[in-house]
Amino acid sequence: MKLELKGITKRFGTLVANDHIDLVIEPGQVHSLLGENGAGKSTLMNVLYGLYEPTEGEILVNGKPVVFSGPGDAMAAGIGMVHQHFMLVPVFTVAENVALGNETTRAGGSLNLETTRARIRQISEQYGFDVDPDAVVEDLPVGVQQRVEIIKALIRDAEVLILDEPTAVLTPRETDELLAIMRQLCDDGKSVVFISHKLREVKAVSDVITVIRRGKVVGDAPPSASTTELASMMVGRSVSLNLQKEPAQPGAATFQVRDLVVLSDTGQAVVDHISFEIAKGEILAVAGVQGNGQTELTEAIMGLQEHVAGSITLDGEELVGKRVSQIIDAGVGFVPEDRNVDGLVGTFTVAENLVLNRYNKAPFAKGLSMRPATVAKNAAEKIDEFDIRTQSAEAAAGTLSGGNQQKVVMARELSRPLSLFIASQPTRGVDVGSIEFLHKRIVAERDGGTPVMIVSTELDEVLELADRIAVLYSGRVMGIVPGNTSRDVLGLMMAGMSAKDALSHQSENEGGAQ
Amino acid sequence: MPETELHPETGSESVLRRIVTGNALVSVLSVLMALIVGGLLIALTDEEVAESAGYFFSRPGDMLGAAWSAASGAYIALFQGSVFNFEADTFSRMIYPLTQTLTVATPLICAGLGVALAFRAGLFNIGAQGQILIGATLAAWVGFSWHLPVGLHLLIVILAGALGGALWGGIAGLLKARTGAHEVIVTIMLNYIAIQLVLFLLTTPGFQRPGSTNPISPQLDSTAMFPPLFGSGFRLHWGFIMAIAATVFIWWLLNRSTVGFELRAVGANPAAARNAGINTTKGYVIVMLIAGALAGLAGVAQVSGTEKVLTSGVAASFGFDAITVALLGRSSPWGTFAAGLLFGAFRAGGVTMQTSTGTNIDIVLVVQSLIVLFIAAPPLVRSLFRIPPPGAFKTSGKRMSKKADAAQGAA
Amino acid sequence: GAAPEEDSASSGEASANGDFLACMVSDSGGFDDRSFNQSGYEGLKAAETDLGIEIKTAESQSETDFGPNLDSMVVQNGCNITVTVGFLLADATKEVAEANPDSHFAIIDDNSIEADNVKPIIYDTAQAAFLAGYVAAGTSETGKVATYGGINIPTVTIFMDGFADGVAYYNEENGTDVEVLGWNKADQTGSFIGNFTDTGAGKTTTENFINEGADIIMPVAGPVGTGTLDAVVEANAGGATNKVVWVDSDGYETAGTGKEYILTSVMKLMGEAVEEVITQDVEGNFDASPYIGTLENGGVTLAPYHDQEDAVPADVKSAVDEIKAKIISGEITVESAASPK
Amino acid sequence: MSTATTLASKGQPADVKPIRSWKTPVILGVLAILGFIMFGLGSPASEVTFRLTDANAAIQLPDIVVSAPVLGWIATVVLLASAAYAFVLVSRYQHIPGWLIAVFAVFFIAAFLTWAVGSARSPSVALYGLLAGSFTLAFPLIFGSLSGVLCERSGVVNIAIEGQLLFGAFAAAVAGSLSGNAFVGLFAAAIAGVLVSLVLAVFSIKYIVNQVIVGVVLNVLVSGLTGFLFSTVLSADSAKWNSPPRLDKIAIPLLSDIPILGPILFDQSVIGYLMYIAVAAIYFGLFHTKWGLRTRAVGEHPKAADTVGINVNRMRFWNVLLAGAVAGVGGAFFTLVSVSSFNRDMTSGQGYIALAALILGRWNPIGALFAALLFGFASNLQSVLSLLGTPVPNQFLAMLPYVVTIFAVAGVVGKSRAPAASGIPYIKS
Ligand SMILES: Nc1ncnc2c1ncn2[C@@H]1O[C@H](COP(=O)(O)OP(=O)(O)OP(=O)(O)O)[C@@H](O)[C@H]1O
Ligand SMILES: Nc1ncnc2c1ncn2[C@@H]1O[C@H](COP(=O)(O)OP(=O)(O)OP(=O)(O)O)[C@@H](O)[C@H]1O
Ligand SMILES: [Mg+2]
Ligand SMILES: [Mg+2]
Repeated sequence: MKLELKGITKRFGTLVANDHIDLVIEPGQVHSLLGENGAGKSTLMNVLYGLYEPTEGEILVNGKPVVFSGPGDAMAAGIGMVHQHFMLVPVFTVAENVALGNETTRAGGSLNLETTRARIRQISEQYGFDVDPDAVVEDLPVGVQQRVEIIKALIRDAEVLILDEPTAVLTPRETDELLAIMRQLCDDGKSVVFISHKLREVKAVSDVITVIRRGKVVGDAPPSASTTELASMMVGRSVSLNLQKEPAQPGAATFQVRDLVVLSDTGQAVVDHISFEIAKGEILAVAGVQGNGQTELTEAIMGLQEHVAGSITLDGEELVGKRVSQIIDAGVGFVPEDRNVDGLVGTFTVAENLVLNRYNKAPFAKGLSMRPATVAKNAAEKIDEFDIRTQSAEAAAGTLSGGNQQKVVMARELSRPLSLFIASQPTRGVDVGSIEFLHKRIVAERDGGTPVMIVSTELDEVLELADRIAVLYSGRVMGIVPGNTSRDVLGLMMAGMSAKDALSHQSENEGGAQ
Repeated sequence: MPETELHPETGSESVLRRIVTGNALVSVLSVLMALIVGGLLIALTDEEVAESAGYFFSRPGDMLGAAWSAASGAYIALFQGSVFNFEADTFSRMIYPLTQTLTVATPLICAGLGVALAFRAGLFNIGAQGQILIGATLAAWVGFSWHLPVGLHLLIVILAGALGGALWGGIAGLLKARTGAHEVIVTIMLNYIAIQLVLFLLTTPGFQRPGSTNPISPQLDSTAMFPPLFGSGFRLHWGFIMAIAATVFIWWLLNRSTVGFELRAVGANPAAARNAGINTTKGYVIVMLIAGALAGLAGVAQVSGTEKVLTSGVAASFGFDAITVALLGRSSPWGTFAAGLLFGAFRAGGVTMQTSTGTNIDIVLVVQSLIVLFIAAPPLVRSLFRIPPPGAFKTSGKRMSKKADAAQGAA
Repeated sequence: GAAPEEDSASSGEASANGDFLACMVSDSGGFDDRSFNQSGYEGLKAAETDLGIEIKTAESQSETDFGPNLDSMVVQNGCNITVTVGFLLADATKEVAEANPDSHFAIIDDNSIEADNVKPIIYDTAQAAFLAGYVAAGTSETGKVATYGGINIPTVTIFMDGFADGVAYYNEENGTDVEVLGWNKADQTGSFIGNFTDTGAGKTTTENFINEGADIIMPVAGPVGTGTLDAVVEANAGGATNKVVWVDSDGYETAGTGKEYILTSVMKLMGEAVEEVITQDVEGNFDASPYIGTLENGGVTLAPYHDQEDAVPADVKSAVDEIKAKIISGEITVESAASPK
Repeated sequence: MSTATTLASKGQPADVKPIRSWKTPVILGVLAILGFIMFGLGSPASEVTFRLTDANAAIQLPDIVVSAPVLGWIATVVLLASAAYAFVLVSRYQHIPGWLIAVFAVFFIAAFLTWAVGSARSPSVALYGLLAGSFTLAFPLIFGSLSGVLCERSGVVNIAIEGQLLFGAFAAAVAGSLSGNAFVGLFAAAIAGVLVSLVLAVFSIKYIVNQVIVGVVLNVLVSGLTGFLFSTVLSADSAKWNSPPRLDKIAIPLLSDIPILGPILFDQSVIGYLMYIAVAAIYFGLFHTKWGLRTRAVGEHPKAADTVGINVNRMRFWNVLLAGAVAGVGGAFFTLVSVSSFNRDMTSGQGYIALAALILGRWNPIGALFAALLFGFASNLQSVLSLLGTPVPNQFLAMLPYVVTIFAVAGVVGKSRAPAASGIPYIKS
């Protein structure tokens, strides 16, 4: 199926998210879209999928103009989409999710999930997915959830599959598997639209790359183009993709985690006898695929987990059993992984969010009374210092773009003397320019003598920031390795191999290749 | 943002547009629409209208005239009973209706604040009714069975009322925090339990008048009562000042205090609040304690101000009206205050409407709820009257900054 | 229809008393409560037609409306006499009466106000209920009779006390052991619905009584009593012979469905009293001495048996007449904690 | 976390504090001690008779006669033992099995009944009547909470159940009276419920007004409107407007002769049978049909439903209307089955209880059914106990249903999970 977009324009109020975009998706090809945050990629795909109505322009399927009044029409036309944020009903089973909107019924009108299950098994087999149709989606790891999304599209006979940043949550190995699946789909004559910020993957899998900047197509690039070329095409200026940082000067190991166990509400050990320490002036990066205990580990340190055993000491003081507020007062700065849910109160103003965990301390409060003037002054300073783009300090934080929301949280946590700094996914959804700035701030915090713990699922970020890397798998530490460990070794460890095995496995492979 | 260059409009134009597209007009039209619908109901069920409808085709004017006079008469009476009685002989009788409105508004405001506060902390407090009752009970008991000096007595009565309400609200908060019990269920159930408890107490001699077995408590000591605000000719009492004070306090609490910051954070995003070191479970208990205490103050206003005795009906339906009052006031303290005044006016005016025109009192409930519906749905009113939406002349950029302005204004 | 002549309609009922304004304020039950508010209201209506006076009424939605309603009546509308229904209005009536010494008031079911311009209208209902209890005990086939109330208040329990005493008297006289379900006079505890609105609860409560063997039930719960009639109609459809003792008015005249099962009614003739008090006032004979409805003055009485005439044994009928005479003569005293003092 | 290991599989260091919740043992303990005081120490020295069948039932069962002290002490021992066992289990980090709770509940209820009836002046009770009354009282609640289930499962909070019931009752009375046909009344009730729903749907879905506000206001509106019409129209000529014909009971042959349950379950009016159909149909519909799958999806994750081509707001709209019809029929129960005329505010807040039953029943039709039955049982128990003449003041007995509900939510149910998008309007960009 050949898909053409002609002169697609999409406006949100005065904002032009897509500006006369032309795009042709040929059958049997992987067509990648590149562009910085807010370039308009997702918007374009939502138009294509019938979720948004284009302000101008038309869509042609096999040369014939079509009008999509909703995703139903797009699906009927053979377009499937896997969204950046999964569109799965968490409490439904896989089969129910797949059947939804595409149900088969028996004579009496009752739902026939059996057909759906059979189809799921069949597709799983065909593409090597390992998906149990009766598993409840919220219990599944993200990687599997993503496959469910792909099954959802395939079961509807999608000829064009749109994948919006599908690799953000996958292990390197899962990513490889996904890329293989994409190729397999193309071999079956389907086409794939692939959106990713990870240039290496884009280069590896694409047939065509289209770069979008500020809503406009800036041009196509061959998969053979270099990463630097692609990056500067995206941003419109040359970017340094590497952070310049001095080697670490580690001091005393003031932060120590000993034999930490965290139980989930159902009694499972989600953090399983973890021990490590971080020295002053050192960055420890915790790598691993999402859902391997990182969240619980950071939350346990912050006193946010209920069932914790073992010991966490900071400057010799035990943190386990302390309240969150005491831990914050002890000088722990924390950037949670999901800023919208955990880091910000969306309806509060930027100024309020900038004092969210210090609202009751001097100089922002006096007794029970808050001091709006100092809160405002603090906001003005931080907005300036961190270059937070907002209408005003009194704008609701929820109206800021993702990157700017992240800067609010970072600004809040980095603007007081810290004895430990923990940041989960510090630059998730942040554009290249801001990443540079935030990374510099993190390194500056380290150089100021604070132990820093970075939790990230992005290997690029881990490799860029880390002095040492701890890899988490299934709640356990697979090993703590130096900051310059190779991507492949880390990938193996993230898939559950111990550091030793991974290293030897790796050298074997290299030996074999030579 | 360079707004000025996007809007090179002259001052008068912008004022006009603001009025045409603004919320004030929509609110006025909402009230108008509700009044029209209510007026139709009044006219339809009026005896004279029905009589003249019988010969509508021979003399249609009669029926239309009758319908008009039934509806307009009722509404004029409503106004006379709630704001200003221009037919009265003396000035004090002229403004008497307004003082009645304020009197009725007092418990509505206090209880409304309780519901609003809970709302801001993410809790749906349907229990104001029970909290008022328990607050009133405790306040009344202290008021008639303790005998204390002037000043101190009233103070203790107020505290007792607040305590009673806080206790009742606190149970719901505690159960929510400790066991996760849904506060909607618990507060509904506590309402029923409260009324049974009061009914029981009123059958015990300790709560009855000497020599009587009627379920009415003795009058509160005069030392336990709110003094009248404008002399004994008016029912308005210092409880209204208490309601104003409560509004100011809640405004301060929500917008200027650290506790309010915590409660709002818990309500808006409990997860982020927890991450910021705020104890959300403690938050639930605290907010329900304060919310209950506010409803308890409504009970105090009833027993120490307006009714002066405890009966099982002392809370009227204030606890349920308080929900609407709070929601109509968008859960902001002054919004609740204003909505309380509006509802007070309806209740006060309804009395006059009924007695002087014979209009059935239930129509007030109908008009009142229609107004709320219309006010709550500006797009409906806009589309009915073909008013352009507020953003029609503006860009979204401007809209965002307006929102920001509003936020600033509210803060 | 044809249009009436322009001016004849309004001048028709003008009469000598056209400038006398009689008013009434209900308690929170409203005037259509098929109970005491309604009885009082009917008296007022009767006064309107019989005396040609003007009337005005105010329904209270809740107890907080009492004061404003009264104030509006007396001060704004200048009522000559205002009748308030129910003891709950006592405080409000007293306050307004003191502030307006030239206006007249009457209050039903309360005797606590001592003022020259307030006439209490109260009833020794227990006397009539005593007779009803006797009839019920004498008519019951199962040896169990029952009563329940709306809310536990004296104006309700006085019926139940009288009823229980009547049954006890029957047992004493005839050496029987008829039981009263739903009310224990000594403890003053028993069955109550908890409100005067939940007719459904009245029905299930009645079914429970029937299940426990009672065949004559006296609901003292205003409109909730219709639930009892409905339960009895249903039970009797299966061949049973349950009966109801109605209260306040003659249920046979007012109740509708199931009236054939009304054994008798404990009547509390409020309408008559209201009309009488208004008449006295119109005639300039208002006095503040309490009106106490008794068997003697006919203020309370037992309604005819109507369709149940044959169900009541003749000796019971004659005994009732004797007892009535004895109560009037004072030979038998019927006592209740709620009796007028 | 499919790969996470469970605690049991590995040795824990001494300082690990695994999860154990003392809530259940504590509650059982408190109840057991209460039982010890009431049923044991406070046992009445009487024989208690439970009558199982009506005198003219087709099949007669003998009465059950138990000695209050004997049963009281047996139950006390069982209760204390179960509570102790629960403590032991929890202290050993073991799960409290369902049967233990069930045994506890059965003994507690049996002992409570025996104690309560035994303490009464006449220690004999018609068990069949107690159950039948519970059932009757639960009827409107069941319809009400089914309405709530339909709305909330599709993402709309329905506070207006009370208004739907009341308007249904009103419409059934008026339409039934005017037409002289009870089925016309029943139909009108459904329409009336739909009308209330229509306002709820239009305002909350189309105009995005806070759903709770609309619900609360609708209740006031319906109360005012029906009260107004009751005073001005219905009371004026109740023979014409307010004397609806009844829906007669239809006994199913044989089934209705089953002792105890037969007359309760199989001698019902049309509305009674409609209730069975409604519970079954809504349960089946929600969990086994295309419509149900979509309804639940729309209530859990509307955006996901939207992306597979389901029109979220249309789905919600029709569900809310359907819910109105269900509640309207429940309202008709008041005036066509229960009693024979409409009365001002005759639903007496049952819509709110239905709301509680819905939550207690965890947004499941069957759960709601049992929650409503529990409530009906508690209500009727208090009615029966007060007529038998227990020493407990009537007002405290009247609290019973509400206290039981609070215990149920706080103790047993705890954190129940509402449909995730319930109460959140869906705004399409
Ligand atoms: N619903 C909306 N309303 C208003 N503006 C929107 C909306 N959705 C997106 N935008 C704006 O449109 C622009 C394009 O957003 P889009 O989500 O398409 O970016 P993107 O290229 O997918 O970015 P990312 O790489 O971060 O996913 C952004 O500036 C965003 O602010
Ligand atoms: N419905 C909306 N109305 C107005 N503005 C919107 C709307 N939805 C999104 N936006 C705007 O779109 C911008 C970007 O939103 P978006 O969530 O796509 O950010 P992002 O940078 O892509 O973040 P992330 O990649 O982390 O999701 C923000 O400025 C936000 O205010
Ligand atoms: Mg984005
Ligand atoms: Mg995107």
